[in-house]
Amino acid sequence: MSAGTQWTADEMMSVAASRSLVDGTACFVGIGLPSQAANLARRTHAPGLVLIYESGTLGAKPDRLPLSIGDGILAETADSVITVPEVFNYWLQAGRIRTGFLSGAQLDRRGNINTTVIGEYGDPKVRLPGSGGAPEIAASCQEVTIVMRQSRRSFVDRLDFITSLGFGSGPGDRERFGLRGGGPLHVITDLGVLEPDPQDRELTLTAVHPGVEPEQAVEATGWPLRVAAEPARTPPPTATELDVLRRLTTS
Amino acid sequence: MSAGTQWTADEMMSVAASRSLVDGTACFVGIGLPSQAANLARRTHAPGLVLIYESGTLGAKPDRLPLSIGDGILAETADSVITVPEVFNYWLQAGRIRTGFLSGAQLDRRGNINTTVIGEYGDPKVRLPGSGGAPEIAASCQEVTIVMRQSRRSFVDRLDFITSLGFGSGPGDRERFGLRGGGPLHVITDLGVLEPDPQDRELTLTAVHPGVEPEQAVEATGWPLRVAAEPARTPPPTATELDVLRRLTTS
Amino acid sequence: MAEIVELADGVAEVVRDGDEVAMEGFTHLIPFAAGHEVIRQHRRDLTLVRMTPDLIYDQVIGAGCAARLVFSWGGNPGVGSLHRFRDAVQHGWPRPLEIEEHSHAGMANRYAAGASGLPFAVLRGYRGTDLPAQTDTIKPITCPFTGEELTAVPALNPDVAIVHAQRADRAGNVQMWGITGIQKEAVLSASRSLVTVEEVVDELTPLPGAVVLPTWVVTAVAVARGGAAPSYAQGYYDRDNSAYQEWDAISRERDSFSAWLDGVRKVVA
Amino acid sequence: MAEIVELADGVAEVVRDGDEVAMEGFTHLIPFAAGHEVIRQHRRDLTLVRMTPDLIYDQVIGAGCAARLVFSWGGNPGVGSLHRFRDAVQHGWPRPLEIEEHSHAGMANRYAAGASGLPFAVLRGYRGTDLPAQTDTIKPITCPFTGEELTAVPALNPDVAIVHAQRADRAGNVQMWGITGIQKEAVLSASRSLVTVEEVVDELTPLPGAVVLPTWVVTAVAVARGGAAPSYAQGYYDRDNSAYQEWDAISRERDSFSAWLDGVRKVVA
Repeated sequence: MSAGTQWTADEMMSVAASRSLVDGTACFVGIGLPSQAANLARRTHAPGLVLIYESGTLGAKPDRLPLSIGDGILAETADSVITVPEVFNYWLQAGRIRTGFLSGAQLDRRGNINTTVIGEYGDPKVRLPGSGGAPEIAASCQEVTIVMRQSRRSFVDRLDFITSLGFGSGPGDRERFGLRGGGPLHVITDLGVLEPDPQDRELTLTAVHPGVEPEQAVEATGWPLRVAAEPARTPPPTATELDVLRRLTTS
Repeated sequence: MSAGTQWTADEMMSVAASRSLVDGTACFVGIGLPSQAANLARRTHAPGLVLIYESGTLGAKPDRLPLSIGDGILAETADSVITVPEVFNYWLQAGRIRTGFLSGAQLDRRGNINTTVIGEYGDPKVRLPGSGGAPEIAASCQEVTIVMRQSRRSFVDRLDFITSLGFGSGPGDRERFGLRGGGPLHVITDLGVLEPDPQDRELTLTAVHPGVEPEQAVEATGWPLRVAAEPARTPPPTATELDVLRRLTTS
Repeated sequence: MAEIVELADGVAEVVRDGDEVAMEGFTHLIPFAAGHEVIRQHRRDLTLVRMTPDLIYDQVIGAGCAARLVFSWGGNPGVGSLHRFRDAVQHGWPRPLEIEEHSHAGMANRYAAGASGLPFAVLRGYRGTDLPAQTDTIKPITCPFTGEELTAVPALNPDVAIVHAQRADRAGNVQMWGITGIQKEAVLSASRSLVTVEEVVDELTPLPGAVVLPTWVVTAVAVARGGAAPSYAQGYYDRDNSAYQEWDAISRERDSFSAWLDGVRKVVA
Repeated sequence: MAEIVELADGVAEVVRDGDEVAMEGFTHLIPFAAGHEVIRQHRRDLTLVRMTPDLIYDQVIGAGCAARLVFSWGGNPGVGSLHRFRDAVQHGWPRPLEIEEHSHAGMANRYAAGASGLPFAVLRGYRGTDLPAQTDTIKPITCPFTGEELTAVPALNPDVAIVHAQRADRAGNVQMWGITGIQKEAVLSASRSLVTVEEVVDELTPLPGAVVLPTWVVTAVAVARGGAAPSYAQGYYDRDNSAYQEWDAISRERDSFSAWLDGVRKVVA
């Protein structure tokens, strides 16, 4: 927790991610912070949020935070448990899922993500886990929320590897590659929120969290970060949000 | 029932078809005579026969003759009920099923079958039901048993339409079209049994049922039917076979 | 989220003149009640899609609602021919019926491609048969790895899918079990969907072999008790096999069919 | 028909040096006991196939059994990295590991194509990413109806699939429930298969969500109680989350891993 606040930067990031989810829509959830945010949303403003985990659990309603995407609590509480090919083909690829969450080791200014390798692919400095479901989430969810801690090491000028496409090299690339989802709607960090410029799709700082100055976000970015004329100020977490989140993460 | 026998020609046909099924193998069953034959086999010499109906019932063990391929008794007694795409893709197309039964309005000397149309396709004399599962059964089952009453009208020199491929126009055609199943193993009729010649794949009368002379089969065929040097004589139905078959068909 | 509506309102909402309509149900759970309501609402120029047209489409075709049929097997299962389908194809009565003919495997894969957001599906099928010469939605495709030639068929994405299920909950989640055929794919491939059910219940207790369609992929749910008769609804009622036999006599002649049609049109859903 | 065998005999029967081996199980029902037996039998030069290599392949790779890995996500779920996988890829220890890398959707469709007897599958995927430049089993394919460009991936048809299930009957029919992932496709795509189970029972009572693999598509069934631990078997035991944490420490250094490996090799299955 930073001085003067009653919450951590990660908690603020989870709360902000949670708020971006729309009640009554379907959300493709990965483990970790996305699962925290989605479960927080379902317990606060979005009780009708449909949680879909890539293990094949449609409409899971876990009463605690699942510890993996294949946690038994997901199967036990789901409306339906389907096979892995079905979740990717009939549900994700078909464009039925509104929100996908992504994160990564590296992000560039056009919302492209690297989760594959640091260094050369054939001679890696650090071999990362790889694609998983991310490339197709990036391609096919109606919109993508990227959640990542902001740093010069991770918000980079040039990715070592494009694992999941944001806006490629700019407007028109998603269409050219036949990607039918809308791409990144915003990037929620521990410092603020970045949104793609409607014209050229470059990520722009549009909001900062309480206690954060835009300069801090610029400082933590490996490219010259654009800042909106008047960045908004994220409302602080409410007592309810913090309470629910903490009960989720400590249970 | 013909004079001097204690069974009908159709009963003989069902019994002969039933005997051709091998215990412990899987059989793709259509309604009508194939279902009679398969259920008779399961109650006599092939208790381990696996019945697969195209409705998606794998390993059905009906205690009465099902009245349709989607009869509830099939789902209730199956090892597993799967979707229609799965039965065609994972089970039939993958070549897992040993025996497929086919029948049709017209058959030619190379075991090709018409169930689509009599007359011109665009201006039909008689519009028949069409393909159903037959073309892929013909293509992908390891072997095919054709069961049809023999007549000049149905055993024809030239099909009006090829719905399901036997041996096409002769050796090499199945390979050329990429069909991985072995094609027709035999044609079981109300008069006898026809088998493809190992050289040129032309159907040849290799057996006649009790009380039938080879000439009758030749007479009932719309092409000059080849007759084996010494056609075998089908053993008559046993008392058990007749008893089980009649209990099946009257229940 | 699916709306729970009256059957007549549901059909009026989802089925429009000229639509491509898929009513599915493989022997089991055939949505007859909804089909009759389409007849009562005098829909016109429909493209009917269904693997096994069966009695339900024999009736809709005979009533003159259809301009086109996409199918793979058009018979009265276990009985014989579909006389109204034949009369339309052979004599254009009551109106000409254009057909697009496939195999079961082709149709099943077309629905699966439609449900998957793909423009086409690949299968081993059709090669060596006379169907590709008559149906322009069958094309060769070459495997980019082995060079092997296979067959491609385009996705089905009907305007509307109509299916019958055993039950739904009050939120509109649908549950069906027994032989569930191609119904999930039909609903997921369509732009709109109507599911008729035997009953609406408070909770969908999980059952062996049950398939659930979440409310958010269904447009409307309508209660239609006995809505699959004369086919059957496992756990509710059996197939009325005599009705399939009787249909052979009713449908054989235009007059007897027309009398039947008058009867259906008099019923208020 | 599946034979019911001892685990060591089953592994010896189905897994041979140089084989392509798919051990599947998506978080749930991971066949750890069989994986350890592969290690004990000192298999060599395996091509390992698995969507999520996970601890099980970190162990098999660290033990030096594998020459190649076909995968889509190589991490310790919820914990971090797979250190043995990294050490093999980054430093070639204990031997170099060739990789063939896909996405989850690609791997799932490759198994489905393999189970379907097709040489390839089509999906919307990979386009615009750097993966096609590194993986030669990703190729463009054009829809013959719309002209749209999509992606083709070749079928997976491993020599052997190994999965864990809750139970089998005495005839060797296998039943699993809960999250069943890609296991059915893995078994159906493979030439041979071994299923480890928690128990063999007289009868497989149907259960909601249960998947059945008929005995005639399975090569061998072996009882391995707790055989999915530290993953879980729904209805039998929970996931041992601390073991996943502890693996991070054990696997981080070659020495601590080698000590663990000695322990595994001392056990008699």
